[in-house]
Amino acid sequence: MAHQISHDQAHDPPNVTNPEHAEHHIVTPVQYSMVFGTLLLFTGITVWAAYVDLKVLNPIIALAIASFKAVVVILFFMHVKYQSRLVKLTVACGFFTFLVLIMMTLCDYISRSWGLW
Amino acid sequence: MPHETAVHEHEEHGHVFVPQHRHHFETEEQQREAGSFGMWLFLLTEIMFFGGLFFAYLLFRNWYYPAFAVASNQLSVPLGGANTAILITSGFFMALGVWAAEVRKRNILVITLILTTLFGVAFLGIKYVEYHEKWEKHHIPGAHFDVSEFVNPAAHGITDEQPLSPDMAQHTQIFFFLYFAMTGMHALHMIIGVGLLFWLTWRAYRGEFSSGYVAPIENFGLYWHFVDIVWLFLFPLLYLINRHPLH
Amino acid sequence: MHISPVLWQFLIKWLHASALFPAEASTIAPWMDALYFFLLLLTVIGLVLVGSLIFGFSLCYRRSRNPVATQVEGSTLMEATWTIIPLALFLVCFVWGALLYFRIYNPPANSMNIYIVGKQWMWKAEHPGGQHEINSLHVPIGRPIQLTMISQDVFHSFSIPDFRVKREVIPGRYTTVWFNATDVGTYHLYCTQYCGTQHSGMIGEVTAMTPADYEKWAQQSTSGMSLAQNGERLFASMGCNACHNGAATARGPNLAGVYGSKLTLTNGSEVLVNEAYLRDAILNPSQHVTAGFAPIMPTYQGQISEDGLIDLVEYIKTLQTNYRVQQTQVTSQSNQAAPTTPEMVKP
Amino acid sequence: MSTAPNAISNTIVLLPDQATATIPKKNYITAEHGLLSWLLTGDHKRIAMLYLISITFFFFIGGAFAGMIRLELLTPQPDLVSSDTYNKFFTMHGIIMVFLFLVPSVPATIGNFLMPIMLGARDLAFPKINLLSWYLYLVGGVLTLAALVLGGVDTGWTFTTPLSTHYLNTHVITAAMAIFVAGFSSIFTGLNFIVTIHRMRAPGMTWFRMPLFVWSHYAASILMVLGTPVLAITLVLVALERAFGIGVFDPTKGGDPLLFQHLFWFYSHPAVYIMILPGMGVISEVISTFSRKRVFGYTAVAFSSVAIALFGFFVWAHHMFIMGVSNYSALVFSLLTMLVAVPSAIKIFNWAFTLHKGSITFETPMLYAFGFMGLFTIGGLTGVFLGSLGMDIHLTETYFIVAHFHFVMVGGMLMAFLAGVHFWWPKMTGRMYPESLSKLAAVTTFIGFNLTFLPQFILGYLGMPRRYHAYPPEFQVLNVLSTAGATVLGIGYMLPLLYLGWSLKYGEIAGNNPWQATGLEWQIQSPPLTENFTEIPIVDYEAYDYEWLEKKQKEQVTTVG
Repeated sequence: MAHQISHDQAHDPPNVTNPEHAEHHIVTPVQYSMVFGTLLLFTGITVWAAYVDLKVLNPIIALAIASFKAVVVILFFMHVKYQSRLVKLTVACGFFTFLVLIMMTLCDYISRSWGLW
Repeated sequence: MPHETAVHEHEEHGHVFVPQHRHHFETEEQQREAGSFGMWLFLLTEIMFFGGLFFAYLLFRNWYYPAFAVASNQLSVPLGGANTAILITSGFFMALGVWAAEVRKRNILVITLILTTLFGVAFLGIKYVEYHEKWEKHHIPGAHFDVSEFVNPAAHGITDEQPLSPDMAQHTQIFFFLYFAMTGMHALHMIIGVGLLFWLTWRAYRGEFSSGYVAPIENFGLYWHFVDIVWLFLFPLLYLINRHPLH
Repeated sequence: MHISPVLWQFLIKWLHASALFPAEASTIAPWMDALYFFLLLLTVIGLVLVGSLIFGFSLCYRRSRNPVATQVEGSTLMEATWTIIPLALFLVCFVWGALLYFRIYNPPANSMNIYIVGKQWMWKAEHPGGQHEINSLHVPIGRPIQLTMISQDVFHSFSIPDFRVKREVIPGRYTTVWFNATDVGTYHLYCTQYCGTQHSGMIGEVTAMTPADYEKWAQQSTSGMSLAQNGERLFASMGCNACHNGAATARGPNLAGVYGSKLTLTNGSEVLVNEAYLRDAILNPSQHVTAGFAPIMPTYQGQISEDGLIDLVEYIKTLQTNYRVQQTQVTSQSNQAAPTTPEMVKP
Repeated sequence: MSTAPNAISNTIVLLPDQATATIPKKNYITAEHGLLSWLLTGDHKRIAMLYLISITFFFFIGGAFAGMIRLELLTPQPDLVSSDTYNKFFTMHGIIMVFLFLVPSVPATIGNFLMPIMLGARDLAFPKINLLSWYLYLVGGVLTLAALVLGGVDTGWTFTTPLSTHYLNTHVITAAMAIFVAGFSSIFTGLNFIVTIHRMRAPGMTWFRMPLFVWSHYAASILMVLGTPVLAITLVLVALERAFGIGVFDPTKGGDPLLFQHLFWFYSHPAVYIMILPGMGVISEVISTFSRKRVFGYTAVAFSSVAIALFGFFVWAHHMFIMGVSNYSALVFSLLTMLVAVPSAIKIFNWAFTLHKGSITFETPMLYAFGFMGLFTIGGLTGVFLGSLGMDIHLTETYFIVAHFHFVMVGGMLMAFLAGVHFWWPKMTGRMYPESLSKLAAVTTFIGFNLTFLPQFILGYLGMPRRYHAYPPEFQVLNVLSTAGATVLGIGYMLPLLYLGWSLKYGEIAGNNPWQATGLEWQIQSPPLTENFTEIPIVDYEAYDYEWLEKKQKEQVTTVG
């Protein structure tokens, strides 16, 4: 039952061979500047879009732009693009739980108006 | 003995043994990855922390849309927009700071950290101006909350706003409560962040982060960017509910 | 019930006599008890199973009998067994429970409506005929009774264990529950949601009477004014009739026959007018503006008690013609209820 | 090393020769001296001991309130204390037991002590944050005591709005702050565990070689990290609403009291899994050790922990079935509730079948574990009553609920906690507890517990509402039984406090591995060194591999011989 592990395999203190590890990556200032420009641009767009009457699309567009900006910040400023699967999964997990909170609670509020059954 | 010896062979992995290395980590790499993962987990709790507020916002915005739209129009888009730009800029300098630490440039690191702090303080300053205006207009929820401006906008010199019925006007208080709760919670995170920035700047000035030990800068960067992200959502949700004419 | 009725009655009566089981005094109670005994059986079987596994294995494989353990990895087949069988049983419980839930929380159409107002720390019951009771409730047996309940302050919960019904009484919204009492007698009535200092004093008695007795009781204890009559007076004194008078030029919609109809609101949505809608429309009028009308109605939040609201709702429910509304309008002051900001309600 | 016993005995306890044995001179207790060396320590074992002392303190305070509640309920009349006082009693009992005892009980004490050792690490990933978490716990505890001393709180531990926000004049904000702070203590513990499990495992310690104790803590930690902040923000809103009279939860101001319920239970339902999952981890270790057999269906037990953590987030509205949630969502939440019951059933059966073909001995931890299995089965199955929509109408808010969650929390968690404390006591202190006295305590606890809480099921079905200061006289007999049981239970809990204290000085020297268990923690000296391992082990065997242990011991004997 006891597995024999060779020394090389066994001695992997930083867990280099496991999927939780990612090589360290340095993002350059040029990349940061591009991200910075994008963020400013989309801030302008979101303000502009708010002044145009798009009916139901207004909040959707505002949220879509905000989410896009958030994703850009997460991927580049926060280096998630270059991180291990573990960190990516962690971020996804946070937003998933947040969605669970919102969706499951909304399912109560929305269906209340459907009547008493 | 059944256990073989795990030898510390740091050179083998090409890592420098920095003085900040803690005894219970095998390698500096392990310590750094643990730190950044821990920071991410902390940010998860922050997501859920703001999540409760965002849900309350979502619910009441749907229930009392007219009140939310009118109350939101009381906020200043130029100030809010400027603050968004300021915060993004602050985040940009923070990101540059992380880069400066990675490439071990002490002076650039110190300058970017100072700029980060400056823009953060500027954000808080503008926030203060906005809060002060709300105070003067009696838009702080509580005993002194005043809805007259929403019931009778014309009397307050507001011509482009439809009057709200008294019961709906009362619900602007919920908007302002959520506004203060969400931006206040955000500002609190900013204040904590600025405090930490002072400390980090001091340490950076002493050259602590110019020899490959970047974890504190990197992790603080994560925190600072997270605070940015919260604002990226707060701005459209609070300031830009309905800026086009209602009719 | 497929269990022998005689046996069932014996079991229930015996348990009840030894104060181990509540009386079955409503039509829903036997259904609830059936599910209860099923779940109880499930628990006993589960417990006996786990218990005998532990005891059996402990005896057979104790160290003095079985000094060397045989290592076993596990077995997918067995894992599947004790995943699927409990799951199936739990799903049975789910379906059974759901059916019962909808039975208890969906009143039959022909039920008699009694209003319940909960406040710290008493229950007020208001019968349609104008009988008011505090901490007691008189009901006739043999006909479905619907309780429309609301709280004036905090969460309460209205529970009659012998009828196996309970529902939270919450502030700001009507909740309903119904029962059909089967046996004459008096039964406990509890507030089961913690509501402050005198929580355990918020109790009362439900008296189930024969329909004839109930009639007699109703006649003796009426205040002389039915809820609708009270409502009519309130309607005039609050000045509602100034706008809601049914005239062609009226500023408010015509209320005659509005109960039970479908209204189209200014925002285009269609709503069914029921008690909850009427109450909401009085308190938050601007969210319930009927299509074709201006949002000019002031809010009455903080100005009418829940009892007053019940009177108004009952009145509007019974309103079939505007004749009397227009009669009273001539004699009452119509500017009595000016829009004001409701003050904070804090004790 | 003493020689192997010739005759098969009824015990697996293998102690060193008491005449010559000593506690290792160098260990985490003797490493440094003085109070400051404890208060400023970064050593997870010392922090665990600090936690153990403080949660024991709060347990007995919470227990004292339970005692006073039961004493008041001895008679139907409200005669011992006033209603307000009674309400403060059960509120304090709830707040202390939930937030200051049950949530941190196993993870912060036993978990803190063992997590790094079981993974083959020198310490948790963030020792300073670990210490910070203990201080936060203390601040939370002190604030709770402050609320108590200043005049008490009478909201119930559930803080139901608008009662807590607009209708009470007690120290609600202080209590809310206490829970807020204690919540962050729990977040930091969870965070530390997750990072440690991901990042600090010894070479060769793959996910499926981890003991089930670690798996269950991993699942509980996820719940702590993701659930607790929602409670924190909810309490902030309650405090703000109370302080400024704003109406987010107040219907007269356009708020919604059910919003509070949703947010509160979004944490507080997963919280019950935070409480029970670590206990389940203890049971896995104990059952395996005393039946000398690997846990039946290791993978199933491991994944059922994760499944509980996952499903735990989807069922919170089952606390609100009668509160006016929509019927449709009640249906959804009831269905999901039935699903979350399955992983618990899986665990119970796997433990039961671990005994099959084992070589079972009956030391105290095992007795507690058997108690856990029986009581948790009842607690779990009565949970199905409450998850079943129609049945819930009659049973919720009665003593049935009280009995149900005490079966899970006290019958389950507290039994598991005591099993764990006894099981790892020799490792933590280097000394054995007195066996026969502790067996007596285990049996006393079991009997007392059943006497206390079984009558409450009957009371519940009779309709006796919970949190009642006075009750109709026909319920007295069952209440008297319950109070009598509580007395026995109280003795059952006092006993371990006494003899464990005694054993610190007079207990037999335990040696490294008195239970002959396989876990990494048993392969090092007891009490362990500050750095746990002189050299980081390389793990080349699976958890619960008794054959590996046997081989190892034979090698040692031959080496010594």
